Amino acid sequence: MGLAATIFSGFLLAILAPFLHRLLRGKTGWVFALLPLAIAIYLAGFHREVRAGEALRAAYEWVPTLGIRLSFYLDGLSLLFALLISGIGALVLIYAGGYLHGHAQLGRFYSYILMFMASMLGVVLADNLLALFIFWELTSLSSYLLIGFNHEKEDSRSAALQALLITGGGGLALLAGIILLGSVGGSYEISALANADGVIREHPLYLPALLLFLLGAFTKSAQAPFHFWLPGAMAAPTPVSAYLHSATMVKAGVYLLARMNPILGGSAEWHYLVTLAGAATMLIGALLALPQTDLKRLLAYSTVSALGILVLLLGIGTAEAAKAAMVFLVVHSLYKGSLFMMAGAVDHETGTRDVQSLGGLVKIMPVTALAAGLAALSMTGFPPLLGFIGKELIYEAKLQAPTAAPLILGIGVIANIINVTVAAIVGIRPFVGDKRATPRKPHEAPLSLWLGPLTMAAAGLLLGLFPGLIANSLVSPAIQAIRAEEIVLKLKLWHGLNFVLLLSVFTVLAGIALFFARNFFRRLAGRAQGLSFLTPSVWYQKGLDGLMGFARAQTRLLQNGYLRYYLLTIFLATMLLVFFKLVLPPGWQSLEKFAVARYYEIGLGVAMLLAALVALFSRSRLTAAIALGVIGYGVAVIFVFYGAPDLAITQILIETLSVILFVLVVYHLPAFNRLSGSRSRLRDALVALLFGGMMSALVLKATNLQLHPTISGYFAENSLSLAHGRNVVNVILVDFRALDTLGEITVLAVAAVGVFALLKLKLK
Amino acid sequence: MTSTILRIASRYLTPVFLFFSLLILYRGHNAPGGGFIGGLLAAAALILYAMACGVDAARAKLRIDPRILVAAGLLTALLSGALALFSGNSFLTGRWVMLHLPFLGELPLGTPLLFDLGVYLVVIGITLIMLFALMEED
Amino acid sequence: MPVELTLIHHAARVALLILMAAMFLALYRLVRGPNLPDRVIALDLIATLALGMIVAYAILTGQPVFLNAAVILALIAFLGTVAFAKYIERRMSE
Amino acid sequence: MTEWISAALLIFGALFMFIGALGIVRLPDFFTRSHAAAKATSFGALLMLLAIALHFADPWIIFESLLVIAFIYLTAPIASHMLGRAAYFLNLPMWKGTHIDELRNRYDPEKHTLASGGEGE
Repeated sequence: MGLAATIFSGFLLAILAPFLHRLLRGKTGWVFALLPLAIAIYLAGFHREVRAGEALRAAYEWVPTLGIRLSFYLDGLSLLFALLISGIGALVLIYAGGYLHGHAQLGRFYSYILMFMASMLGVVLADNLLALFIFWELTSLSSYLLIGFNHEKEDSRSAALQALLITGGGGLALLAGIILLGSVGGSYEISALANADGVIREHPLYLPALLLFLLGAFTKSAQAPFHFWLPGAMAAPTPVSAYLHSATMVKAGVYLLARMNPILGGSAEWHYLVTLAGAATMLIGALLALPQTDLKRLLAYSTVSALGILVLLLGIGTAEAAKAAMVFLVVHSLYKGSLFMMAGAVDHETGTRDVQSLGGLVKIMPVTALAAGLAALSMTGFPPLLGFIGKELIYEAKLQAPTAAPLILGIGVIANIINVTVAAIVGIRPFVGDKRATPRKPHEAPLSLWLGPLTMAAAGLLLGLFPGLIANSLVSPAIQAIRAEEIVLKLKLWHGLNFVLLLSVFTVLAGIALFFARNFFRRLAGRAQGLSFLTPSVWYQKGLDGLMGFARAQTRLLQNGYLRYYLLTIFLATMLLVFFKLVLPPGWQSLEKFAVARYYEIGLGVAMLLAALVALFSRSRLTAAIALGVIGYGVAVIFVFYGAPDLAITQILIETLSVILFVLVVYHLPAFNRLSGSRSRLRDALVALLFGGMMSALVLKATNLQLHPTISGYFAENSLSLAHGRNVVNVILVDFRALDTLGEITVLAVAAVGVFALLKLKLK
Repeated sequence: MTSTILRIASRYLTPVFLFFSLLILYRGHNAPGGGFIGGLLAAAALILYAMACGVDAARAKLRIDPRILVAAGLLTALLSGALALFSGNSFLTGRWVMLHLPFLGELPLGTPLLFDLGVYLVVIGITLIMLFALMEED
Repeated sequence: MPVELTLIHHAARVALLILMAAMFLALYRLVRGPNLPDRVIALDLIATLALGMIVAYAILTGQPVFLNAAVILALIAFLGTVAFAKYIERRMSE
Repeated sequence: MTEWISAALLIFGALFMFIGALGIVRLPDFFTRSHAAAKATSFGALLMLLAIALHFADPWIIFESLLVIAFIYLTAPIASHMLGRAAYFLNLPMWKGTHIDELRNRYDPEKHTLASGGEGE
């Protein structure tokens, strides 16, 4: 029960957030942060059971027929992620309180962030794949809302749309993959699928399902070539970048890969595809990060590179790699989250994020400088920070990678060197050296702005010194979830003098050297702008414009504003479909049912035909209205001739009201003049005749074709007994088929609102 | 310049129409009639009044804005369905109660009748929305 | 249709025949009617003819239930004519 | 015996309606036609409704047919009055034989008012 409560409490607070914000005013951030903190403590309480291997379960039926159940499952992996999400969530809420202080829509911001946190928790705790998918889409949605938060700015809107289209598209692929997997594996429950892995991997549908899953994961975790939406997402306020686009949301793809490892992993395709994507992203992310000058974009590209490392490690698939992945996951979330928050604090205080115009802030913002320094050192992998252990493990994992180890190691080292440089540029450069002029006179950031970065950086240091703290309570159960086998994990700071240590030292030195040569690379990148047509974001833009162009053309064609073309299209389409159905097998029974037509029916029929001709050829619209009135009364009498008083009364009333309506409408219409040429009138006549013919054929066929037993018998007998009414027509309308009538009157109401709006539209 | 005869006539005819429409609404369950027809008749009555004494007079006489009528109608229909829920069976099942009036004898009242009343209000509302909107183009 | 056709049923059938003929006369006015009021008269007449048909048919089939339709028709048919009259009058006052 | 009467009423009713229809075809101008259409057909309807009242002889049916008759005799005059007014404003051509026109100088086309005292408040 508790698991579901953690998720839905987040949603509940998200709904209440705007109102509570009005009450709590300044301290909202602090108060709201209590929820994620409580969740973290509550979940942490289960680490003993999780370590012992039995996972916590809860399941609620939702759509039993489709196999969709809201089932939750807490094991090592989900515990690790859930703690990250809720822990950093609490810090981000406090940070957001300070960063967006006094912002008009801060209440709305809180509800979006809380909605995101709840859906992210949903993703990591869900056991049913479809439930996971629903939360997955909710994260994309809330990320869209958050990126586009200051929606007045055009680039925020386009960045939000870009993020939504790509992650949303990936989500669709994921859904298809889930359904495929569900049909192959027989159930949507991850735990159930886990022990059916043998059969899944041999199944012919395995490859498509795998590809779809990978597509979903790669778009969400910004792997190449889908990486370009992440730097774009920096248009979001910094708390969002710190929370979604570094620590949690972009890790959803990594989580999915880790969670599906026991089910989809282990095959050659998985190994090559994931490793390739990971390595490529790692390299591209790093290379693109180097020339950047904006603090947040630097961090964004380095996040892309870090995600690449994580995916690469999951691709390698050895126990060593899984261990490195889990440790690096924690390391990266901590230092990247705090660096983002630091960047936000610096931007908040100095008014600029351009690295070249920042310097010497250490004297003015000592605490922020301390946090930034610690985080940067952890990023470079400097002992005694946790980052050092992370880097060591990564290098060991790459060393023992089964395939192409030297190549992977080589790319890894380059990426890490650039990582070190970026850390220096972001974490160290703004605080050292001579002071530069900045738009706003900086002073120390308020408590709420430096608390987050400092806590996370300190955690990086603390865990670095005592890795045992998280070793077997968090990391090893997570690895068990991924590898589905028992692992004893020893995490210690010092791995002894070996090749890996040499490699780390070399990386740091090369990184510092590259730091001093960074301007050269910036000029180099400047000249490379010519190649920009290759980048995927250009392709994305071209694709979007092409889509919009096609949409405009198609709309101009079909919605060209002329009512008669709309009618024409509708009639032609209906005719096509119905003619097709009429011709089909059930064929035509005899038409004897219509032999006995009584003389007064024929007389009435002929009279109505004459009236129709009058309506057709009359010069004035009012004559046509009168002729239609005559036809209407004729139909009413025909209803009487066929013994349907209810219908006759309705027809009489409707006819009179429509005549009145006609008169009123004609009063407002301009004088009647022939608008259409004879050719188009001929075309309209032809279409009308065809349509009329079709309808008659349809009615004839329908009356003497018995597809299903008639239900009118049932209504007739039970009308009095069940529904206390002798008038079967009305009884059907308001009792047996009341739901249909409810639908009808709703439709009528909506139509009336539409008509009212149109009539009140004063054409200015 | 409306004709006096029409104005006087409508002052007497409209109440007759309205009474008749309510009669049709009530007896609809056993004889030809029902919410839809009753609604149309009531709407016709008010349109007659509008034609005779002007749209504003008709709106004043109706006192409720037709759009609120539509909303009220939908709510009544939903409520009549929901009543069945309270007594445990599914949405929109008919619940009947027999009312023993002192001299009128039994008067069967049921949720379908309430539903019919909902339809009645919706139909009046939508017809008047459209026709009043057309009529008041001055 | 009742099995034994007594006098009243024959009368009803004859009445229906006469009303049919009257209908065609009214249609003539509808087509010829030099101006609008003439055609409105034709519509009003056809409405009353329809009422007659309903009554005759009710007698022919012995089903008094059709009278309800006749009641409504009697009540409502004149609204169309009044609407046309109002329209002409508003058109004039412009 | 009553069957004879109701049959006769029915036939005469239909005939009167027929005469009404004949009237609007043969009469020369609008105003004469409107009087034919209104009066003849209403009387025809009255006869037919009496026929049905007699035929079914059931109190509710009688009440209902009387009700219909009442409605017809209530609404028909209003309709033809309104239509006649409108037609007069259109000053439709009158039959050459008409020589009484009480409204001749009371209608003022510019101000579209009728000075026949019939305006009310």
